[in-house]
Amino acid sequence: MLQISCPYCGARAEIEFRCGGQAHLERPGPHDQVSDRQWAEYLFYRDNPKGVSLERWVHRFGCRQWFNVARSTLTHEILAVYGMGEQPPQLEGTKR
Amino acid sequence: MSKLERMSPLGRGISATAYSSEFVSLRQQTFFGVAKVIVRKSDLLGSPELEALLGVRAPQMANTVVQGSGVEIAWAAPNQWLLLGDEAEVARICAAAQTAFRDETALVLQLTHAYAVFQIEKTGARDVLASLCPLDLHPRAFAPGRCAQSLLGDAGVFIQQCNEAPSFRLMVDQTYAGYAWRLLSEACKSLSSS
Amino acid sequence: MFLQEPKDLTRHYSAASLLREGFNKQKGWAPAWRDAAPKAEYDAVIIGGGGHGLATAYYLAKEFGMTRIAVLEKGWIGGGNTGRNTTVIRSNYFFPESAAFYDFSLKLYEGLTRDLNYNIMFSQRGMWNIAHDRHGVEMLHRAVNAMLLNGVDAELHDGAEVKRRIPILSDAPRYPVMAGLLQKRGGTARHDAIAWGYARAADMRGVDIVQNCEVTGFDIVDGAVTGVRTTRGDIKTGKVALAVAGNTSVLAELAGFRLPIISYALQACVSEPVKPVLDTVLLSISHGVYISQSDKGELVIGSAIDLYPSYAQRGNLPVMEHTAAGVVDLFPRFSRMRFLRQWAGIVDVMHDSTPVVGLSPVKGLYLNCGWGTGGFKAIPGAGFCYAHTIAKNEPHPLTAPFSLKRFETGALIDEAAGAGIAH
Amino acid sequence: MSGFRLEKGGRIDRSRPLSFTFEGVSYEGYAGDTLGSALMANGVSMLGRSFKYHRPRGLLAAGLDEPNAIMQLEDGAQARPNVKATGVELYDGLRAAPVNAWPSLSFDLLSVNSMFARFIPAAFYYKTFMWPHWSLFEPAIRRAAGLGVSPEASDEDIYDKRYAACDVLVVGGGPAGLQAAQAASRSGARVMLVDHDAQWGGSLMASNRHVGQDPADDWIGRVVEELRAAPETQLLNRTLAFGFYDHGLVGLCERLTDHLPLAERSGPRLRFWKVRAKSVILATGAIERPLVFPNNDRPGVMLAGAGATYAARYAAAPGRRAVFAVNNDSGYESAAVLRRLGVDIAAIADARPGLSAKGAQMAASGINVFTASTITNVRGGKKVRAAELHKLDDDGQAVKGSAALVECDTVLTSGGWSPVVHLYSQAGGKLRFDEQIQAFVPRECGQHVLCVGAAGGEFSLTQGLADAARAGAAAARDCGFDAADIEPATVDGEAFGNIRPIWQVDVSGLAGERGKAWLDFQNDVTSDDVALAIRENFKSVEHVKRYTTLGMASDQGKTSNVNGIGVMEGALGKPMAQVGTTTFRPPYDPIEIGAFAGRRVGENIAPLRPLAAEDAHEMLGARFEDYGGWRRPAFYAQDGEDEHAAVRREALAVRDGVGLFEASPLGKIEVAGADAREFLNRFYVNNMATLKPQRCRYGVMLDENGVVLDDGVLACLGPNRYLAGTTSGHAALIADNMDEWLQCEWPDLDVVVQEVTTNWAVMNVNGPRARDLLRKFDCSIDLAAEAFPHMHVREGEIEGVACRIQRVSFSGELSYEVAVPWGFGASFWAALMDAGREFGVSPFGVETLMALRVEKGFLHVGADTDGMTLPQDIGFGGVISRKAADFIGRRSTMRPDSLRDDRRQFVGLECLDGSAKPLTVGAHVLLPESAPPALTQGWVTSSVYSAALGKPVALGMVANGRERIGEEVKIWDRGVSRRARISAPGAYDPEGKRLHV
Ligand SMILES: Cc1cc2nc3c(=O)[nH]c(=O)nc-3n(C[C@H](O)[C@H](O)[C@H](O)COP(=O)(O)OP(=O)(O)OC[C@H]3O[C@@H](n4cnc5c(N)ncnc54)[C@H](O)[C@@H]3O)c2cc1C
Ligand SMILES: NC(=O)c1ccc[n+]([C@@H]2O[C@H](COP(=O)([O-])OP(=O)(O)OC[C@H]3O[C@@H](n4cnc5c(N)ncnc54)[C@H](O)[C@@H]3O)[C@@H](O)[C@H]2O)c1
Ligand SMILES: Cc1cc2nc3c(=O)[nH]c(=O)nc-3n(C[C@H](O)[C@H](O)[C@H](O)COP(=O)(O)O)c2cc1C
Ligand SMILES: [Zn+2]
Repeated sequence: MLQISCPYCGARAEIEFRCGGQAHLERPGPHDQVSDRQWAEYLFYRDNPKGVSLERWVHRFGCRQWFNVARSTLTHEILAVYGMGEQPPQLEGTKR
Repeated sequence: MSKLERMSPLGRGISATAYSSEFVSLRQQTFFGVAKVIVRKSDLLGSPELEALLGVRAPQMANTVVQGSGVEIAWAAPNQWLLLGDEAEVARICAAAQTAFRDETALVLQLTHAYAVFQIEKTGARDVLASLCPLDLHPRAFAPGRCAQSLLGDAGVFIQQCNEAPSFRLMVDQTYAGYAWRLLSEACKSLSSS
Repeated sequence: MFLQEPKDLTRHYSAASLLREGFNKQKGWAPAWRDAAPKAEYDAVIIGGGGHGLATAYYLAKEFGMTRIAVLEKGWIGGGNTGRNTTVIRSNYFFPESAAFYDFSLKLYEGLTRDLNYNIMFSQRGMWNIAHDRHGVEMLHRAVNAMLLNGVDAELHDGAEVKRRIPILSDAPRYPVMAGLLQKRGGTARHDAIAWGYARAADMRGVDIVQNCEVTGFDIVDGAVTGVRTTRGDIKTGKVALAVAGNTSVLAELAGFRLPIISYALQACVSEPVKPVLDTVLLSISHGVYISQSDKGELVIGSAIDLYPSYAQRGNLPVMEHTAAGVVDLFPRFSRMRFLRQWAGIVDVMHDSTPVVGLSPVKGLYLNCGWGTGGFKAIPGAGFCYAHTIAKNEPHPLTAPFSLKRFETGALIDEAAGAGIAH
Repeated sequence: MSGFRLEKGGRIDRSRPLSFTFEGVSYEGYAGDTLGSALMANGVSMLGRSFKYHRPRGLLAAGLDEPNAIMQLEDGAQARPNVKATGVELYDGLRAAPVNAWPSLSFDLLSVNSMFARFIPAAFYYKTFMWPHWSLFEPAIRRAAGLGVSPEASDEDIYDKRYAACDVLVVGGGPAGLQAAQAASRSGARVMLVDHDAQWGGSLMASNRHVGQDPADDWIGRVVEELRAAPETQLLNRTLAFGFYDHGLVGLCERLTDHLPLAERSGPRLRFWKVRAKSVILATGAIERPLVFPNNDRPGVMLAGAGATYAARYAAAPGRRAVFAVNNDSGYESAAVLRRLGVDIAAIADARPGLSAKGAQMAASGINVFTASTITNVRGGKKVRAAELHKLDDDGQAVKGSAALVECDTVLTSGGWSPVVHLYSQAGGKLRFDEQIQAFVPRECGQHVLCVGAAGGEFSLTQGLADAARAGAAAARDCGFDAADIEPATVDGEAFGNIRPIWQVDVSGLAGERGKAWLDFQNDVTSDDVALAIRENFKSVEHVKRYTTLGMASDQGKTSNVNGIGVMEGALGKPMAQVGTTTFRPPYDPIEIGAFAGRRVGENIAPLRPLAAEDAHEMLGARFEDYGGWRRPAFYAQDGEDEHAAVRREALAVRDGVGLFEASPLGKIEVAGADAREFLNRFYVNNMATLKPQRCRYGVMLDENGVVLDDGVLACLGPNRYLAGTTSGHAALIADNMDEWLQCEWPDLDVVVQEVTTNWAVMNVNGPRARDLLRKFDCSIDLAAEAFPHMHVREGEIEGVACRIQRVSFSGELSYEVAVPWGFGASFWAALMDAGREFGVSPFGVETLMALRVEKGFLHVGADTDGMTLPQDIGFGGVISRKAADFIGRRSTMRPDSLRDDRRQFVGLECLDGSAKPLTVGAHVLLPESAPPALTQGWVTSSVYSAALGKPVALGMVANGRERIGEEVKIWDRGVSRRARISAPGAYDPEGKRLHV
């Protein structure tokens, strides 16, 4: 069971949280100018890295706030926690 | 036609609403006032109106509670607070806050009816909570004046430590009152038997 | 040269060969497959020595006459999900596309032991999918009719009948058993035997099975693949077929594209072995649990995925706690049985829980992925169709609907939506 | 083995005799015994039969590494299959039986398997049973397999759980663990020390050692006392650390009552701990390896250390005359223990060429020590009679003609020790092979974990204690405590020679058949099996495991895995370091499924939420069911009515008079702010930009994939204030979604959101007399038709209590949804029933609600729709095309597949066969002529008998259905066909006249 540091509440057990998937997705728009391909990329295509994954989590049973996490999908180690809308920190092995 | 009557969340099915042993005591606290204040802009929280209403500045430190005039104010999330205390007092403050924030993006909601409130105390209280809740409630990690939202079994819970005894206040959605009561009272019993 | 015909007496398995070797101190058994070293060039290279990769190689050789081929496995064959799954085989799918494909696969399974001359212990002990509320029962009705219309065997029984047939089910569960959908032809098979049986049969047809050989890159010229780089040297080839399950995104990235896949850890566990107590397979969607008893006596329990991306191949506690609660609710007597071992596999999940078997954005590079939590039952069928795809450079009609295009057109084949089962 | 009880000594309490039975025979033991030691003391040498060959087996080990002595304990609700006799504390009245033997241990029919052993090598089943068909063989194979029997009764025990956090968790209460805990504890850090044993001291309990000046026992007692007194230190005995998970989480299982007589047990049986430790110290010791030689599985052949443990700790001697076969010095220590306690040491065969210091001591004291020698066979079947010893040449081969036959009744072997690195490895720790001790030892780990003592590969106790003391203090310092280094205890008389690895005694040079040599005793895996696997190209350690089942038994190869790797080294010609280990997985020792489930059993699995007026519903005869986690009346049965009759009556009551329905679970979300309107307009398919205060509008919400997620009524309570209604099961989900979109996608929108579902109880007053009924209440809201029209919302007071009323209807009748603060719900319901008596008010349940809405053709999300349904499929195409703005999921409704005109669409289905029986929900729609296998046209999604119309009505999703209204189709349900016609949904009052009254 992971231990995740909510930026507001501090370190808490994984079961209080929910993972919302890849972070920093940009919603394409306006809707009538988005190609099927672009839309599919946004909806379904994912980096799915083996290594550092940037993802968003919500403190579902806590303060209900969303935030970003840089986490290794290999070791599950959490390398950074940062706010919604913030840029990811420079980490080794991070894409983009 | 008669006036409508109030019923507490543990109104049915649960024969006892209090448990007490040498190590731990547990009871339901009925008719306890709860309200939530949500503001959009953080500068509202420092507004003189709010402070005047509450008699104190709403806590800015996450997971802390301050004593206001008549009510306690607990941090719930950034720009969100719970007002806890006497029902009438909570209602009065709510009404005033609603007026004060009429032109703001804010919600001031009485949620008294949405919660079931329990009080658990004595030396075994932490162990009982630890059997259901992943929070670290050790005195070094948690203390009077602290609060947190977490899980009690599979239900969300608001926990506040009221004093050193220790005494904790627990609030769950009232539709989980029976569930929480069952879990808590069973855990209390297990504590005494092992 | 290796033997082309499986009937060769020195390699044919039977009671007689066991008897012979019994007297021979077991000294006469040939290797089940050769320990091949990679050659410099192949007609086709299959990446991934799981059931899918090995079956594909077998059918390529057997059905499509391609024998200058290799299966490259980074570790040991069958060490991926094929060797760590709960072995449930069924074709109780909702959509005609899925049903046609999975039933084809099931039929291949029915003849596989003989086809491979390897006892895969396919045990058609029936597969139950049970419902616990009105809506669940309605969904089972919808599913049973879909199966029958798709030409697949299916029976629907009420809760009392389910309980009569599986008497050890709880008398008073939190989730009452209100109905059960039974596919009698469903069942389990020995997971390892699938990998080893296909490996042996493919090897006998000349396929090189290369272990400890990790693919680390692709040579791509003008959008077409010309070779792969491996930890055991570069290999030239015009056809490269991915069959790497949870690692598909990693290889796709090496080839320069992304996929609509998320990799998750799916957990499973076994209990200590006991004498026969459960002679069917039972799935409860509400509990997120499926359970059967292996021939060796363990309860084999399938659990859920940890809901965050992972390549750690390691299970977590919260999911196991939920799974255990489901097991105990269904079978209160199993509460005192003990978990012996808990593990996980990395599954490649697509949004609609339907796979992709077909072409990729790179010419000569083929995709077999997205099986998520349910690709074991698909091994023979997908092996066959994938071999067809590789040999002919176009999808087999049975897997043609399972293309990447659907994520753009929206023509998802969403089994979770159709039958309530997400695999 | 001819074990017996020693006259004195041991940590047993001779004043507390306990009686127990094994295979129906009564025996006596003492408090402090394990079942294993008590059986040994009673001279019971055969405790089980092996899995495959049904060979007779006795004790091999004294702890959780035991592979042979597998027992079925008790029966009924107390039954416990497959427990290790060595891990069971004896209690009075214990009843044990062997497993896998029939009809009895001494005469086991399946022991014939052992005669066929040569024909059933490893994995033989893959090579046969193919003809005619596996199914003919499988039942017999299954019956032969398996160990104990699954309990037959439901488990009645309680399983407790506990979360804990600490600074330093020390696993293992042997000398190293005690020392580490002491060092950490003195700093004031929060320390937990756990051991699965009932007693503290680990291997020290069975040694001759002194720690410092004191006998080991005194030292243990002192440290334990100090730890007990430390306020922030917690000691848990009978507690197994079973798994090491992510981020310092260690799973523990504490046995609370298993050691008590059945009648004295109360309270929880086990406690399942989830401990989050900042730092973990593993002091889990090491496991001794047996020597691998022909017939090494005979009852009476044991691990040397185990033999010493039985004698020293339990005063149970494994025999009167022992032969030792060792390849390292630890065996001498064991021999010394046994000798001191009166066991005759017939000979010690030491594989090493020269005498070590310890060996020399032994020899000097008159014991026969054979150097460069080992054991090559055991004589005797169910008991050991003699050991055959041979000289070994330099290559480790037994030398022909060098035989010595030594009579004995027990053989004790030591093939070296393997550190217990299981938890370390589970934590992600990497191992390396240590040549010095010939074992895998910890190398590095990403988590905060350290192995000390034997677990760290340090077999010198002096050194181990020093390391432990340092590690304990360092761990505390890592957690921010000011920990002083403590002076570790020291131990005298330690001398360590080398170890000569002989992974398998090579008897190939000797004459005659000797039989197999066992690696994995429980799964009957021999060294020949490993060799065969490798010959067949199963060369990876993982392949060998799976092909031979080595290490897959209920002991998980604790005594066999490393020996197996050693045998592989020989067969592969590849060093053990490169062979590597198989993966260590939780649990370290099997854990009850019930312990994982904990209190999540019965009604606690998924708590059912009650309605506000639950008592009243109950009294009215409600049949409750679980609807999305809410306990709601399906209908109210009067005078033995069945569901059909009840629903019919209730529905008619609503159509003709007035009905009352508790709708409290309806989701309620308050949305406020300057941008609330804009936000909601992006959230709903419908145009919400034009919704005016005091008005309501029905709306549909999608996910980004365009799928209909939920529907409900949005009420505008005032400028910038809205109340969003959701379906009962979806309130939390939609509130979560709103939060997510606001925080992640549209943080600039000036909006706040709060779910308030359970603050308000909702009573739905439904039917033509609804207004008349409500008018009997003192209400501040004008209910007149003109003042309060359909699809409007009002806030006010009723009987002096705050209320919110919405005029919305799922029945097509005049209807008011009245919300009052939840606590008043029950009383309000009662008052409504009271006031409604004169109008013949009838309560109605969810199934009646469904019937009413089906008659009206109203969609029910989740029943009529599924995970594929797009808004245009349910008739929202027009709404979309009239709306300019983007909304969640909009782009998905524009994909090519979304625009297909043969998509399944929401329609009515009218039965044509004149039968009153409703269509089956889940029946499929076919073309009239088609028969299976056939392409489905869709399916029935909702279906009821309409009392108001006097016929069945149904809804469904049908391919291109809207274009096909009027067309006849076949409704097919498991072979039975019925005729039906596609119609517009909504057979009752299609014009909606009854609404606007
Ligand atoms: C716990 C669990 C339970 C399951 N239960 C069921 C079930 O009951 N029924 C069912 O039908 N399905 C089930 N599944 C799913 C099923 O196991 C998989 O879908 C199926 O086994 C996939 O087979 P595969 O051959 O594609 O992949 P794998 O067997 O995973 O093989 C892929 C191989 O590719 C290799 N590889 C990866 N990267 C490289 C590289 N770069 N170079 C070379 N080789 C590489 C891997 O080492 C691996 O051996 C379950 C899965 C899990 C994890
Ligand atoms: N001479 C040799 O070759 C040799 C080899 C090995 C060990 N030894 C001796 O053995 C002793 C080792 O002492 P130590 O303290 O390291 O080990 P130990 O064996 O004394 O103690 C280990 C303790 O850990 C407990 N334990 C193991 N796994 C556990 C788990 N998962 N959960 C809970 N408890 C668990 C055991 O019950 C035991 O009490 C020393 O005296 C050493 O000299 C000698
Ligand atoms: C169907 C099935 C049955 C299994 N039975 C056993 C078993 O009896 N004993 C055992 O130790 N492991 C058993 N396992 C688990 C394997 O030991 C192993 O954990 C799993 O294949 C994953 O591999 P890994 O743990 O090496 O990563 C079984 C696995 C499967 C898929
Ligand atoms: Zn938080």
